[in-house]
Amino acid sequence: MAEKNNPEYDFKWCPGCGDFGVKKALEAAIKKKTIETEEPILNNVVIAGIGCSGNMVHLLEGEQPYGFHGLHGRTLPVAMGLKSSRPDLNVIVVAGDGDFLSIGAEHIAPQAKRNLDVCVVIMDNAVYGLTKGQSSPTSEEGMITSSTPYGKTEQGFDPLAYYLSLGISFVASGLSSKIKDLSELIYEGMIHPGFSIVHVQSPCTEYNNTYEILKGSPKKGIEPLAKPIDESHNPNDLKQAMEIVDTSNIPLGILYQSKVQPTLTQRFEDLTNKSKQKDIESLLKSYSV
Amino acid sequence: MAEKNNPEYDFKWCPGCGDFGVKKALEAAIKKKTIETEEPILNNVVIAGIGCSGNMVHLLEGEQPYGFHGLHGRTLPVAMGLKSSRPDLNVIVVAGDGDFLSIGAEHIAPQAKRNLDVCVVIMDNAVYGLTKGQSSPTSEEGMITSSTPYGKTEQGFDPLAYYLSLGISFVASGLSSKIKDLSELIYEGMIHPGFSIVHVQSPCTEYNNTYEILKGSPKKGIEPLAKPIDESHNPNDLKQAMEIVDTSNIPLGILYQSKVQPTLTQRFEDLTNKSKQKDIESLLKSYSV
Amino acid sequence: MKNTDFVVRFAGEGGQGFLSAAIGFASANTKAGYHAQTFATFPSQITGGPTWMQTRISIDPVLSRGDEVDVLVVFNEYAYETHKNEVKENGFILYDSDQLNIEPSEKVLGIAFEKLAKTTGNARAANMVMMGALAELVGVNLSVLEDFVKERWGDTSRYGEQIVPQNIAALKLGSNEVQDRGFKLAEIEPAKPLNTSQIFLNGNEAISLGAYSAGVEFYVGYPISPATTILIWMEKNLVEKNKFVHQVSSEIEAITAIIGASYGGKKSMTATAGPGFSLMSEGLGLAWMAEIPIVVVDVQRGGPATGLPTKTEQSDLLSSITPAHGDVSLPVVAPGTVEECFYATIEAFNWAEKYQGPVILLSEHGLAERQQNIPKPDINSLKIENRIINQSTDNYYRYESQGISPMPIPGSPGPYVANASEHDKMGDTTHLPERHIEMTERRFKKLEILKDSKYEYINSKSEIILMPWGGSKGPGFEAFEKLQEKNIDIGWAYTMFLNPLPEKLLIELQSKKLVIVPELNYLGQFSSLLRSQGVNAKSITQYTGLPFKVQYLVDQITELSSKR
Amino acid sequence: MKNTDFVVRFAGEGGQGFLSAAIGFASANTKAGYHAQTFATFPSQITGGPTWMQTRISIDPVLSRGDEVDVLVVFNEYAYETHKNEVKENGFILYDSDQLNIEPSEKVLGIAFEKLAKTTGNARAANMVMMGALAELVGVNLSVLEDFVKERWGDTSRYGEQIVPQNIAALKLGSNEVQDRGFKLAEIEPAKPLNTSQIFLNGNEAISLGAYSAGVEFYVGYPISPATTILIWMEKNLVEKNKFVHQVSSEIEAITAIIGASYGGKKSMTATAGPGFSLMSEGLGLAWMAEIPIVVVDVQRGGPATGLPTKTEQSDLLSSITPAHGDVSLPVVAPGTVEECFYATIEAFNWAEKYQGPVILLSEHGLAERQQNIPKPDINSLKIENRIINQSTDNYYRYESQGISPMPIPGSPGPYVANASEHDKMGDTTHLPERHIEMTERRFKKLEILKDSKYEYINSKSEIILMPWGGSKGPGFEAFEKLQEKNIDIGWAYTMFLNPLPEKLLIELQSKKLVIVPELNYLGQFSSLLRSQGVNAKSITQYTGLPFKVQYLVDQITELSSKR
Ligand SMILES: Cc1ncc(C[n+]2csc(CCOP(=O)(O)OP(=O)(O)O)c2C)c(N)n1
Ligand SMILES: Cc1ncc(C[n+]2csc(CCOP(=O)(O)OP(=O)(O)O)c2C)c(N)n1
Ligand code: SF4
Ligand code: SF4
Ligand SMILES: [Mg+2]
Ligand SMILES: [Mg+2]
Repeated sequence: MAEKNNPEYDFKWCPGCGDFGVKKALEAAIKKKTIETEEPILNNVVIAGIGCSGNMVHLLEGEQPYGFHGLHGRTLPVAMGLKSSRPDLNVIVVAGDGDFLSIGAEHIAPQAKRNLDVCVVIMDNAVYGLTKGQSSPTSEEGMITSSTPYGKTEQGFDPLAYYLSLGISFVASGLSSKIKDLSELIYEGMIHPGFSIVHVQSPCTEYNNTYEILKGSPKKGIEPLAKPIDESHNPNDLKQAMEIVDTSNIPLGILYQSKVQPTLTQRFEDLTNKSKQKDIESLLKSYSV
Repeated sequence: MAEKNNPEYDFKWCPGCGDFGVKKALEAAIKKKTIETEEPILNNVVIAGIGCSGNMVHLLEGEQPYGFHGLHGRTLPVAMGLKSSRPDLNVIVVAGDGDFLSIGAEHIAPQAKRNLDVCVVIMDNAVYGLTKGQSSPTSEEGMITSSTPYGKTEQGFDPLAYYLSLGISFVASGLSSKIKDLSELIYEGMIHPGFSIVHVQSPCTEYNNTYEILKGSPKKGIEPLAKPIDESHNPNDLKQAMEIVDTSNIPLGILYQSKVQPTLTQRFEDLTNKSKQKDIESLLKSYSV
Repeated sequence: MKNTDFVVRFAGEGGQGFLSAAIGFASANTKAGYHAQTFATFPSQITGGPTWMQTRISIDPVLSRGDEVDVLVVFNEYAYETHKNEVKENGFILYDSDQLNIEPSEKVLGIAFEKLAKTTGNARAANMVMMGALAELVGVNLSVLEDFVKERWGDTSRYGEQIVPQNIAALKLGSNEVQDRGFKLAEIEPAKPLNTSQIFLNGNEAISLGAYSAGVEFYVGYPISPATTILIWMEKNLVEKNKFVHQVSSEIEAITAIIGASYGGKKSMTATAGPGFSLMSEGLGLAWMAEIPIVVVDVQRGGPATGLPTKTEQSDLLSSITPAHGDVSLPVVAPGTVEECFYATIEAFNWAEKYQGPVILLSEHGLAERQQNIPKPDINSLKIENRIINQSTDNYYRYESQGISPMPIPGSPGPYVANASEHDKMGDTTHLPERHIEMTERRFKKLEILKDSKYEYINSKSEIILMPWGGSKGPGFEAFEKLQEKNIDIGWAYTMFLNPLPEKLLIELQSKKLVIVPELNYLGQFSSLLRSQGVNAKSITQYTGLPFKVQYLVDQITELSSKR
Repeated sequence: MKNTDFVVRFAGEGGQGFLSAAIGFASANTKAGYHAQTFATFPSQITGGPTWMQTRISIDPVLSRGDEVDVLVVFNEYAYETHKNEVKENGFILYDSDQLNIEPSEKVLGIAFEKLAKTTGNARAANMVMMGALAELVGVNLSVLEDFVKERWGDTSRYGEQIVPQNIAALKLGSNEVQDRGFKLAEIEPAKPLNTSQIFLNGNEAISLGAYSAGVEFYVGYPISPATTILIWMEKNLVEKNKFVHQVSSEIEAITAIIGASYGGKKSMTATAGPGFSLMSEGLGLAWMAEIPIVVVDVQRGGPATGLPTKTEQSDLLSSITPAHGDVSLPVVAPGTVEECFYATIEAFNWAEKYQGPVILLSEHGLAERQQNIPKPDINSLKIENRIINQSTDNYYRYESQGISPMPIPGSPGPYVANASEHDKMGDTTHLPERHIEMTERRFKKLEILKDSKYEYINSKSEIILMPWGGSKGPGFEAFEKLQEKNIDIGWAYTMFLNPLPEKLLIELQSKKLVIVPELNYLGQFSSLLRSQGVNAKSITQYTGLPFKVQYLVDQITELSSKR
């Protein structure tokens, strides 16, 4: 199966959906990586969440990587099992804000503390797309959705600040319509040795169309909410990264990157050096009567 | 059942366990609250996690509050259901570091964003006591436990920094051996209108005895790791609180308190003002053919 | 000869707006005293994609979606190709000649809906042209639709003066077009007088209204198809003093939160579908163990795991009875019709409060997405059970008696620990063997009081009994009627109460030669359950994601019963 | 007359150190060629609390813990009061007169263990005094214990010169004390020669070794009694190149992580107990749906929900077969002895890799905490199944065939999507009815290849068959032997393979008048499963948190079989 051609697959994104841009960026990043590393595309695995965004794994065009489309909220544990046992693979997670930050939220901190070497691409539309428009953790307080007809009664969740507070070793923020920039961020995340998250604003044209707010409209005098991070920013400086997140609305670019923390794979290799090589006969022998 | 007298209950904490101190502090705090508010003890509900710590709910002496001892990691959702539907009750959660920060970690952020008005008391011994000594999220990297015989391969998790980053509206830190201070912190947490966490260092004498490190030993020239927060600290200042957590080892006292955020109960009351009072006849009528 | 019953199928692309027309057509007919049921299958994508909906209209209550199509209305090429073969021999195909072109024939009729509508001055009346044409085709009096239009858009302050006359004109244009070209199925018989007023709704709305009637006070849930609309209903309507509703962060939070609320004395419910239901396993065990009344709605969808979110199936039965480790046997109520969705929800609450534990309401995608007219429930005649609350102040022990014991409520006398571990009379943990025996028996004995539930039992003398469950009731009963017409000796048994089964019915079934169970799953889950209880049962299974067709059942039952 | 079998029970307070003595005593006897089994029940608290352990020694393989106690050794008042009535009529009570005082009698003997030990210069040899006394009481040659001491502490560079002579002196002191006072049960017959070397271990160690032998490459888990020791074993021993082990944050992470690893080509396993198992429901459905081989060990404990963490039960059977929503029927292997724990684990891996899906290994607290000698497995004779991996490079489709198809592994040819939603041959989501039919049947057809498993079948002509499962095998077989001695006409059937059952055995059972199933649960879970498959089965249930006693089974079986 080189190229994909599947008449039975029956999901399509709505016209204008931000996920189209993310798809192009991801395809380009994977392609770049396979070219630079001269590794086959078969070394790539895309692990998808459940949501409109997760359908990415079926929609990728061109030569196909491996894919995993499992349960709502469980991309990270699957990635953890796969990458820790197969460090040779390039493991990419794609998921939505609901999948990653609501039902799947428990899985983020553990990977941060282990520095699992996978690259996560979040398509944040601040809404549950696939279930037709309920509020998500990143929806703002007061937002009207089908599940919050009188306005959302929770504070909005700030994912970038959260990632930084967990010490995740690569944190970037992107916008789905800036495909080239985004592709670069994803590529950087993939080659970063450790846990990397590229959090993408990917508007849902059907239930929460934020294009205008994000990109701004000179015509209507609307300032863009999403703006590139100042070039002077030093991504190795966590404090500075936190300040940017605090003060700017939606900063675009690499917020933070640390290469000092060992990856989970490296940590486990250290253990194997400390333990003796085992074999079944000697193990059995230790139970001899 | 005024006083408790139960010959069939068969759990005891080990001699010297930190949880004894937390128990005394909690008993005193509940007592103080019932006296100050002139409410009966029956208005108090203690919701316990699974762990040595969770046995608190059976070990409380004197006049008994209501109790709930459910599943490992699920104290907060139970508390959420109870408090949101019964705002008149005083709801207290008691749990261990494993229960609260590992399997139950997903439930913290949602309550923070809703500002659920319950008081959480965490007994942190940086180990799984009840299952006999495995590593927990707060165990330090490299720590040797039964499940990490060659040393823990994850970074230790900093709970105080985590709580602050989520904007939890009351965050305090205590030590199980300082019963009076601790009791005061718990009392303050209980009367705080919103989500409050009192995170207690409560050493496990059996699997991770940290008394000496925490309290220090002048004889051996060991500086105490746990020290009271400077009196000059302004608990309404989140930035300052974060700095304390960053720089001091284990600060004792109230780190942060904010009373501006409305509680979940207040938020829901706002909704009821926005919506029309319903009745079954008018609801049925809207489906008439 | 006049018609008594017909089926119209509408097929096109999602977003073309014909779905509301299909529902409107059904609704209009119910206003005229006919019975209607819609059936839809949606693609998983959000906008667009091949969609179709079918409306069955009858002078009698409608039991199933209808096996064959009398009139097919198509809005694009793909729809025509996909559905054309399902039209009856003497049926018609009506197509939107604005959108596609089909070789005309005496069976096939094209009308330019929008073009004609424009002549009324309102292009958006295209649906009305279509409905007018349809009315003429199937022999429904145009006044039925005219009345509908007048009621729907009659509020001139809101809709203006134009809409009603424009729409009525459009209806006539469509109707005339058909008349001119001489197409006609048959006149439909006049509607029979109804002695109760009707409401028109889907299964999830009926469940929501049932919960409201039962007095639900606390609802939290997490979105999941096809249960999401219950959450949305509650978010809109449960916002009242002393009630609470919230979208929570996961199904695990949902199940444990409703347990917390019920422990606090509130009637509590959540609704979910398969994947969410599986996540609730541990919580369901907690409610069973600590004896906390809750209602959990599982609106079944297709397949294991993420499965088939937009298809129907009845494959969660076994896992809903023993969803968790340990000795548990959860009460399960499964409605078979939209009307039963309402009553089953009330029964589920009654059961939960009576036996003090979790009850599963097992609905289906096929019920949730079906619109149907049902008699408006008489609220005053409902029997609502409320929790027995402890009033005693001295030395009351929650778990002392062997049997139902009053529940203490926080704030009132009788403090105890609700405990997921094995416990003694006051709820404290204990490991004594005698206590585990006593408490296990206590938990199971409580199920006894649920065994006197209602059931249907027809032709009870027959040695072969047909016994579908859940949404297969409708096609099952239609098949049963057909078999009776053919004088095949077969009985009918049915109950919404699947666990525990009504005791008398179970004893009856145990004496039968064969109990035939049509069910939408692979394993034959209900028949296996019956066999484990000493009944010689055999399933007719189907696992297509779609409901049974009546003729298929008739054939299968005939074969099975003749083998014996 | 000589003895062939005796039971010693040790009872006192946790932390008193007699548990290691009890295990040492068992272990010493196995070194001398006897068979031994220990049985323990622990309090839930961490240190202290009433604890007891029982050791049964026999010249033949030990099948159960032993109904009655020959010698009771007590270390405190409470232990004496609690256990004294379980001592056989002609048995003895040995007590530590350093700790308590009992009215002396011809049945009761007090020895000051520590005081005597001190005279050897080593107060910590108190346990040796006790063991010496015990040896004399039960008629075990003292040399058995002396050899044990020499081996255990013989390494003088590590333990010094003194320990061995001190301990041997202590043994003699104890032995002499008993001899002097004229207490004696009976001499035990000499051990029978064994033709395989033995190992001495508990069920969880056997499972761990089994997994290692089967080639486990990936293990993650979350601590939970009584499965934790498997995690601890793996953390110690699976730390090797190309393997991976980690304690993860929850059972939900564990189940999905092993699925990820297995998708990557690694043999993967996790172990848990009831509450953790319930949390794995959704993940198990995923492995079934996407056809990913994994082994999940459920070491059953007592009760639903948090239940009885330190007691045994067999009550997770039903929920382990259908743990999740939708049509699933998970293969279940349940070992009945410590030896079978080893082989069942290998079979579970073999099944998982062969049929490409999740397999549940259903063990029990009673097996996990039991120490026992078993023949050392012959590693070379094991049959290990490995996954069939796709090698084909062109247009290979993972889910095309109806049957077992080679699995592509990431990095190698044949990319596909492992999909929890219903899918087509390449793993992409689809909602087509024909695909749901095809894939559902594919998933179930794979179970066919698991139906030729091994089983035991004795006295197969009898109309009544005794068929326990899991850890009830031991007491069950002992009861069976007793019934045979009494010439009661009864057959024996047993298999570790509970789902699917060996086909031939099932056909046999279906033809029997009655199949009697002793099982440790309330519902009678296995008999209900058998009935659902057309077998007339009836359970003997027990739900005390403790294993069966043999005599209880003999009585119950006699009654049940005579009723017929
Ligand atoms: C356990 C479980 N609960 C709920 C669902 C239903 N569900 C499917 S997608 C989704 C949310 C999708 O939102 P998001 O992750 O933001 O993705 P988007 O569709 O917006 O891209 C939900 C709740 C499910 N599949 N599984
Ligand atoms: C779902 C589930 N998984 C695992 C367990 C086993 N378990 C009981 S207590 C515990 C950890 C206790 O650690 P902690 O919360 O730190 O409490 P402590 O005993 O240290 O006070 C675990 C893993 C359980 N009861 N339920
Ligand atoms: S619903 Fe929103 S997120 Fe989903 S495909 Fe449509 S636009 Fe994209
Ligand atoms: S094991 Fe540790 S935490 Fe548990 S009771 Fe003992 S000292 Fe306390
Ligand atoms: Mg989203
Ligand atoms: Mg702890």
